[in-house]
Amino acid sequence: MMLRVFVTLKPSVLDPQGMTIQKTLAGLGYSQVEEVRQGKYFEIRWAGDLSAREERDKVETIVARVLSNPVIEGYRIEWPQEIPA
Amino acid sequence: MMLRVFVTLKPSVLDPQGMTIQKTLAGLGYSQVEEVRQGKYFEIRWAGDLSAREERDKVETIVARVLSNPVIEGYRIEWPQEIPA
Amino acid sequence: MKTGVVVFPGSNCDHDTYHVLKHVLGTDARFIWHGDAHLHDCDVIVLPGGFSYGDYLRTGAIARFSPVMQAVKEFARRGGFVLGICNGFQILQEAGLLPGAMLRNRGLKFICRPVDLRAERTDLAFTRAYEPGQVLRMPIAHNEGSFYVSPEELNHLERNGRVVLRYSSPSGEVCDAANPNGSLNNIAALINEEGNVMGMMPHPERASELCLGSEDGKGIFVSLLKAVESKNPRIQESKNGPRGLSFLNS
Amino acid sequence: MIPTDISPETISQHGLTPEEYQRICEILGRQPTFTELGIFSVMWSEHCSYKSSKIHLRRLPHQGPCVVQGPGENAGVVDIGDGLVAVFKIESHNHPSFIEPYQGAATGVGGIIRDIFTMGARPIALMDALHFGFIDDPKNRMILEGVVAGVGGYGNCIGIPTVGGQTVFSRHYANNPLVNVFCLGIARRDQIFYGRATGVGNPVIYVGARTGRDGIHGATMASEEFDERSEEKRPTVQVGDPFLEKLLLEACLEAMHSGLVVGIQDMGAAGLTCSTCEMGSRAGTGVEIELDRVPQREAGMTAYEIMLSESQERMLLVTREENEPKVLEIFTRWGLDAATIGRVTGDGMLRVLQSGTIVAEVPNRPLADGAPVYNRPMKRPAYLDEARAFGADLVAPPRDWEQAVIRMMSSPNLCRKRWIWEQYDHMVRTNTLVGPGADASILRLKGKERRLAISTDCNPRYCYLDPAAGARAAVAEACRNIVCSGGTPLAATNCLNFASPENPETMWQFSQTVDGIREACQALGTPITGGNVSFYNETNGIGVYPTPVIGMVGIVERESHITPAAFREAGDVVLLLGPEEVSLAGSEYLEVFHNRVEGVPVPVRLELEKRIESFLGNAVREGWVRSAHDCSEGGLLVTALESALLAYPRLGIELRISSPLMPHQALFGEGPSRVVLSAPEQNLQKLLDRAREMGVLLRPCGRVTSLKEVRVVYNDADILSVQVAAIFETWDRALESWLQAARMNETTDEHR
Ligand SMILES: Nc1ncnc2c1ncn2[C@@H]1O[C@H](COP(=O)(O)OP(=O)(O)O)[C@@H](O)[C@H]1O
Ligand SMILES: [Mg+2]
Repeated sequence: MMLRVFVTLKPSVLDPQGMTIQKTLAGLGYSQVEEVRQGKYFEIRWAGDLSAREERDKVETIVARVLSNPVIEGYRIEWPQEIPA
Repeated sequence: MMLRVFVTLKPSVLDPQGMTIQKTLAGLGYSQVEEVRQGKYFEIRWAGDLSAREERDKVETIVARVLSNPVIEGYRIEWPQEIPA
Repeated sequence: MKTGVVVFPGSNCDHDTYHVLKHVLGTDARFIWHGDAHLHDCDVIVLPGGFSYGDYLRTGAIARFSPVMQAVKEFARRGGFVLGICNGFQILQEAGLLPGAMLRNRGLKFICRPVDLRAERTDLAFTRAYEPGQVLRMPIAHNEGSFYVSPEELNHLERNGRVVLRYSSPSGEVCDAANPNGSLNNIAALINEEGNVMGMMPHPERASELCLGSEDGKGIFVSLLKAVESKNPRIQESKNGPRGLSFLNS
Repeated sequence: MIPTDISPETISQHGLTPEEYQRICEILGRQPTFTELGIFSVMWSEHCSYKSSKIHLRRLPHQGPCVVQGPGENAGVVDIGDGLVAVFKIESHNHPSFIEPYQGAATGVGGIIRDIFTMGARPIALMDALHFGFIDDPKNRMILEGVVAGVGGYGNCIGIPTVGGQTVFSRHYANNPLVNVFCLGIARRDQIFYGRATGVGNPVIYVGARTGRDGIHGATMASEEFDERSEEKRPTVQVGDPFLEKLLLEACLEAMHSGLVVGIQDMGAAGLTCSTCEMGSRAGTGVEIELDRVPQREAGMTAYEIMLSESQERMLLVTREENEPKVLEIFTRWGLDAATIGRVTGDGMLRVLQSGTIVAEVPNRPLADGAPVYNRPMKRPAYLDEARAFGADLVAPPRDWEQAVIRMMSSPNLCRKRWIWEQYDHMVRTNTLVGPGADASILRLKGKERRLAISTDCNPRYCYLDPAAGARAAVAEACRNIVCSGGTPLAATNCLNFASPENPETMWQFSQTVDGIREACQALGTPITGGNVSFYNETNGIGVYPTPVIGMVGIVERESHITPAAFREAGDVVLLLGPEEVSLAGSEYLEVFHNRVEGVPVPVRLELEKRIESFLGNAVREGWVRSAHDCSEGGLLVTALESALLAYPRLGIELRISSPLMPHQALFGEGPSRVVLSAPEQNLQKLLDRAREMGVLLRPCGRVTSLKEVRVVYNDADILSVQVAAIFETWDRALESWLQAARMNETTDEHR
């Protein structure tokens, strides 16, 4: 099964990359771009059965502890469609 | 309006970061993790009206020309819910 | 001979390259601001290393939109010599002047150390100072230097002799152990089809004076000097650099 | 201005004592507003006010013929001839690096770089002195990896080479890593800038990054011990933007060199508050600012937040009215935010307005310099007697010498730190003549004959066992490193990392340390031009070793004086310079083999040190020696081996030692003022004669060989014969292997 994970900087944490991209796009004439925030995106192929709560807890642990840095980042997990959130 | 953009390495391109994460996780005992691919995720605050086709074309141009490199990357744009894909 | 070093916001090997062109080789060197739309009659344009725009987004991705890059493209199209070093190479790739892209080093770390390189092409305007098969020692300093192109393109590049330098052992053996970053076929430098645009990840400007440990990189600049002279024997008068950049010479 | 009622709880949350609060009320003649309370709390924090250390720091010698600017400004300045000055300083970023290692270290680098270019100097080199807990603990491993990536991430991107440093591992730094960064810059002597808001009516301009809510209370955080609740302070983490700082650096230097700047200061700890009141205080003026004009990243920030924000990459400068447009033009051209946010006034007040109302009005002088000065109680630590009583001589010699050598050379403290410095661009700007891995790093100044040598040093074990002697040893070692490399020491900066000053034992250590630095600097002729104090490096009552990191700057007169630590020619004689006396007390050997940090290390005799350095300097400059390597941690055998390993794979070494000591005492024992030299046979007599004349001990102790083998003959018995390659491999890869092993362990411990 395929999981998707989004890791983003917490809202008050500075995102120099996003800001630089926004400035560049504005410079290229795209003034509609008011703000850009850059995050990470992971696609994970998971061999276990994600309908089991335990399995989902494991994913949560991995994302919280390995894929993201809790000091400055938050995350969101997108489960496969068949799994309830 | 908020747009979401995913930029991922093309399937044929090696992803050393994803591979390292997969190995680390396997080392930690998470053998369910068969593959990890790491990409980029952008949240863009767009001031224009995305129901207009032209506006959406502009977004497409930005994503194709600036946010991703066609030599190695593909992308996907997630429009705000009210906008048809 | 007039040489130009392009200064992007975040370029940081600009002074080093300028120093070699001006003080080691004695050319009429100048800085060219990224916002300039023309190249001040330079015979050679160098895109130096560094972190243009912080290397945010992707290495070289934002620099390619600078006004000066239009001029560089035009200059290259007319046959002018363009050398991209490290970040300069990445900018040339993003700008479509050289093929492929640089992925993150396979060790996922920035690497700064001298490496050995085997010269594959010594018949080019950039490399005539070297002997065929000569092994050169120059430093690398990058986080994204793993050269990638599609398999078809790689084939094409190899068949057409577009690889100029490869990471090798000190004796010139091209092997995986000598590959610092995971580049396909150990590729460290490439030439375009016309032979006037070269990109290289190693830093020749850091290996052009003996007191820095190696003079092996100087051959790149010396070759270019000769190439320009044979193309255009008239020695040009030196002029002052563009206004407002003199403080960069400190 | 509405006086707010401020509860005792609010006062203590701001890290202020009731007495300090009383003093604030006296200064103001009324109760402070909430914003004013915040302003006082950051300025009067230990980090900014030096309230516990000031009384001691006065004892440091800061005068000398070369000193242009001593302590009190953003960085020290010394004359290096040719109309140039060297501007340098060292700073700590310990607490932030524990909370978020990458960003903590990165912003530490950014901060010290700003301190240097604030003075009008172009930064040319960085060095980092890092102290970690042992990396078999996953937390320490992650801190190490994060810190190193952070130092590199910032320094590499901004394009200033990190040319050296030091890395120390000890269990005393678990939970309290120390991240000290030294920066060196060069300016013209007639173009030095100061953080002074002179000229009533002059505009005050804010340049650089926009202000966000990050780092609020960073300065007070660095002034408190850690406990479990530290986690809650995490949202204040600052993120560095090296790209922006690169632009800021270029733009500021351009503005300064165009004659447009009257005074300038970076916004570091305590941000806008600190820069405004310090610039006013130094100039004896007032500063009035309007917060609505401050470029802001987030909406709805309060006056309190704007004044206390520690957003990075910001500077405050004062210009003349007529130059204001030119200044703004320069920053705009570099793509930076710049805004005139106020004026210099004549009334000595820091006045802050928001939406037309005054939200803070505080006299600059007492705010910046009037923090209470504490003469905190001191007490000789209880641990000392026990720790020093140890009879180190009783420790048994190793049974297997080959294994012993391998174990020493691969210990975290002695192994090669290549894994760290390969992640740093140590060559950019092409001035690095000698980079990481040497005794001192050497930088050329293009177009000038002179070169600069720099070194950072401290042996915290010695400091723990005797703070004053340890501090003397640190200064002496820093000087010796410069001399070994071919230079003459000139002046120094220091970063004093200690536990809580509220503990009388810590204060005793601190006071002793200052005395030690003073004595050594006086004896060796190297004034202290500035530095930094970091207290509260303590978690749950466990503090760091007293760690005074010394950053030394010296001059190398000629290229030919540069002398490597590596052996160069087979057949050369290996010599040991310096006193006989060594001990295993406080040695690396004792810790590696017995896990003990005990005993009384041999103290450095400063008069002798001076003579040895003078002999050494002479021998090096005359070209009589081919290599010189300071003999410190690990003792004679480790030092001699390093000289061979640095020449790998060309050379080997044969050591012949005769001594009444047991072999491990002689070979791994540590003592001060010692150097391993190599010299061609024909220079031997000259060297020995000169040594005798100068009253220093110099003994031949072996030979450089072409055999690629290490052989040690001790009192005529062969005790070791091993391939250099075998030692090289472990020494070169040990750090990587430790990290690898640590990762494997985590698998089993943490996650099962
Ligand atoms: N250990 C020290 N020895 C000598 N001077 C010191 C020491 N620590 C701090 N100082 C001096 O005190 C002044 C204020 O410290 P500083 O670290 O610059 O504050 P900030 O963090 O605001 O830059 C500086 O001039 C500095 O050189
Ligand atoms: Mg300062």
